[in-house]
Amino acid sequence: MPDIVLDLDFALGHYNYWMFVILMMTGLYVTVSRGNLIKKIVGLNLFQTSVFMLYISMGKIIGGTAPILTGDPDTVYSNPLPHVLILTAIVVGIATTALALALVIRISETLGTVEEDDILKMEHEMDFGVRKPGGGSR
Amino acid sequence: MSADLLGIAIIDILLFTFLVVTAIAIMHLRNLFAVVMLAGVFSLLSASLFVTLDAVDVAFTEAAVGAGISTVLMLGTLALTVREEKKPAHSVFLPVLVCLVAGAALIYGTLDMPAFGSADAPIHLHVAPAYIERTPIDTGVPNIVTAVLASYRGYDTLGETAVIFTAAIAVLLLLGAGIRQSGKDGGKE
Amino acid sequence: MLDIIVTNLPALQVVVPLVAAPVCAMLGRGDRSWAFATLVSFLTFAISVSLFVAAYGGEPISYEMGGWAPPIGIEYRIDVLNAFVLMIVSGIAALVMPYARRSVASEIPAERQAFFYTAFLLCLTGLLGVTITGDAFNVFVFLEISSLSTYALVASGAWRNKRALTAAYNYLIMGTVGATFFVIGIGMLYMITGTLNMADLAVRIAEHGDSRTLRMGFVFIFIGIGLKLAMFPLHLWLPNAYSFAPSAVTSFIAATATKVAVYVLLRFMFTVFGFDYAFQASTLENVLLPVAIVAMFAASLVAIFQDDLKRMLAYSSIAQIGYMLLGLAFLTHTGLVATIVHLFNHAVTKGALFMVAGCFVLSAGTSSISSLRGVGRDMPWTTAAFVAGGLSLIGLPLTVGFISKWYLVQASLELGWWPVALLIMGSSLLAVIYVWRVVEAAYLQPAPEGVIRREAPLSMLVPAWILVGLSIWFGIDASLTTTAASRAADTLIGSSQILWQE
Amino acid sequence: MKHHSILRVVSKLLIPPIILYALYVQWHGDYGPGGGFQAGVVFAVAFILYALVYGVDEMMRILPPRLLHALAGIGVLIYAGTGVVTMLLGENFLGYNVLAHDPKHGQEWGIIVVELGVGITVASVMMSIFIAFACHNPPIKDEEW
Repeated sequence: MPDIVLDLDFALGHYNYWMFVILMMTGLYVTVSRGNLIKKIVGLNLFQTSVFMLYISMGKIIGGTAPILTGDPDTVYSNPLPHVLILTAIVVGIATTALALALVIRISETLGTVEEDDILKMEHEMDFGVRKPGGGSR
Repeated sequence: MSADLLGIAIIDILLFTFLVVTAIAIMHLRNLFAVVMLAGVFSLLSASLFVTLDAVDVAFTEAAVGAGISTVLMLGTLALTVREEKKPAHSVFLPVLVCLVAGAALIYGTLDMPAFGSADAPIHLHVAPAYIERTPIDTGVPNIVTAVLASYRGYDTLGETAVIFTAAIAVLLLLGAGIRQSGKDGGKE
Repeated sequence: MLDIIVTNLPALQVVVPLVAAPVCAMLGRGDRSWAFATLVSFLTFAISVSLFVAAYGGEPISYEMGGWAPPIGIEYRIDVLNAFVLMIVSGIAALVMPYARRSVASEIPAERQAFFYTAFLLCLTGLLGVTITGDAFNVFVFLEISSLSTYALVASGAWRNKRALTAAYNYLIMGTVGATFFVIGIGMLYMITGTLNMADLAVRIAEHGDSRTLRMGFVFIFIGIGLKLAMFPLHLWLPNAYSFAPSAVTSFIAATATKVAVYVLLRFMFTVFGFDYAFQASTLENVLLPVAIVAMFAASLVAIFQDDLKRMLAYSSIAQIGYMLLGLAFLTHTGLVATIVHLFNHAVTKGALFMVAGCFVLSAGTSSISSLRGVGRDMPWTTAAFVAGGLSLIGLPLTVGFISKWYLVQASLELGWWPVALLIMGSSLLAVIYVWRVVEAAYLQPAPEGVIRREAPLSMLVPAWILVGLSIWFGIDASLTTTAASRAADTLIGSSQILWQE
Repeated sequence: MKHHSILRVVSKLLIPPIILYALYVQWHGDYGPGGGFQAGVVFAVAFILYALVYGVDEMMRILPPRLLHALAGIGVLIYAGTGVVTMLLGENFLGYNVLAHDPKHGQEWGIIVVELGVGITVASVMMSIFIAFACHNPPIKDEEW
């Protein structure tokens, strides 16, 4: 049964990449499919956080410890570089979130809604001066 | 080694199950208040995952930012806007297609990735050991992440500080300088 | 002192606007921060010119941030190509800043102007940082500085038209998804090579050979940058963002942001992945070529039916990006020269045209073509600038547009792809139609009753005419741009060491 | 939340340790997890908690927005300024080696200073953003919550 053993090893070595792919796609799905502007941002956060997990998991060494020097020469340290990159990426993420939320506040103030469908209807009205068939905006 | 790997796998899969449940709940719930709270939970769960993956600095940051500041800002936004999502009206065909294609591409890409946790992956052989060896000699700072962050790749961190500063400038440009306004900030100044 | 400045010029190129940004925010009042930001943009341009002169001579300049040798530290690496792009970006900034004062004063409330100029400087910092760096992750960080500030700048058009807010929001969502895709791609490359330095990545990718992870790394980087550069059909954010942003912002980002994205694409394709990489070559030929041609036609067709001048120019930008990608898809030296030359030519032309549109907005209060009837008599200089820029957009001889098309046609004929050459000429005809619509309205139709439109102020006209002048100057004598482009193409090809079809 | 005396007392007890912890994270980042960014966030959270309990106006009395905006810029200037100083001392941008007599100490100094810059920027930016959000007139009244 060498083949099956090999497959199990392969699966054990890759399962968490697959998990993160599933999470990423959930996040991306929320971002592209939802009409609520706030929920889109939440989806974007999920997507980004899952990418962070992918990065961090590639830096892990089984049996390693956090990359803080212990003084013991035999210690195996996990890779510090992905940690540094993701620290930067988290900061970029929160910066994007803050800006996006500020935009949402302004949109809600000026248009009175944070739903994409309503906004599209209003913009259609602005462009053509008539309501789109199939329901009025608020 | 294999037992080690299995142990990690069990914890990981447990955390992962929670993460997926949270993500699906976020997808389905329409009460935005709950969604924001669950997003905070998601961040906390991912922070614990980071701890199991030896990334303590990242875990700390994710907990402080994802579950802390980001939740506060989201709640602040909800207070100014709405708390209920409308039922989505449009078709989900295209988003599903996009996600399936992107997901399939990612899975395809993972097939040739080095196995998780293996010490002989290229990622652990090139630049990373240099950081681990040189940090005590060059800087005398025990936390390698700090040394890389602030010195070896200090320029990235300057960029990161600039990004945060940009966010502040952007928010101030959009919402005003924070002096309480009497009228609406609708832009007819 | 002088030699300190000279040796640190690569760092100063980015650090000067970066340090200037917080100072600009502290200056407070609009006029002071404008003057300061203008000064800084001139200084930045001076630095990039001296860098270009240094890089034009020969070897690429390498600068080690923090004194750490790459791949341990972050490296700045300047060759002819990115020195050229740096000069385009900072040059456009130095022209847009003087232009911005009057235009911004009419579109942004006074107490927010300091923040506006700060965001502008940050955007410049980000674009320069992306262009100059030799580190893959550093590209992402600076890309996000420029993107975040661009979202804010676009949204600040809300004082004129509230739709700027939703435009900025959509741009933000698509841009962030693009940036995240880019990060995924970088992660995959890092995973199989263990490095982030571009030159080092190239060596290690060549050693590593083809793999599924590498392929998907390429695809994700390609799509991520494609979203940022509004590659058809990922362009959906662009028309609204360009048409609702303040005029000064539109002229700046239309002339620079997409150009920098094209540069990043070139850099990754040639320097990092290398050209013998078969998967990449087949992607270019089978995906990029049709995408580029469809963009040229579809976007031009949509442009014909726009009533808003800025919106029409925005769609034309998507078509022009199609030309740049087309040059890339040829996979030849001539094609590459066409792409790089068009990078410059389109920056100059579109910068000028959007500036003209901003003049119309200031004087007539609108950029709707139907309300610009008869404007040729009221604003002769502005309208004449539009005509000159429009001719360049069409690609008439004696303008830079002709030079780009000449190289594109030549590249397609070299390969014997004569249908493509015909398509290039066909899409130019579409440009004739949409430029003509404006000319017709401006000169041949009577002005509406009782509308007073004054000629735009000199501070706006002069920068626009400088760009128009450049587009004619380099159309008559293209030796500088084409030589630079040709050398840049040589470096790209040299760095990827491949057998060319020629 | 004027009447919640329990909240007021508890937050008064909590806020000083949070600030203390932020300072610890700031200065201890060389040895353990943490650093300027985390410290900045924790510091900001302390004041945000204060604002949530006592009101934003009260917070703005202690930390006027103008001060925060200036500090946000000053943090960036501290970071970039360190790089400029190293350039003037003959090293490359951000080459901390020249900041002290031997390179190792120079690195330590450099890291401490730039982390301080990061901490100042992050804390003041987070607080300014919070204030900008909170000072926007809420269309929903407090009682509706």
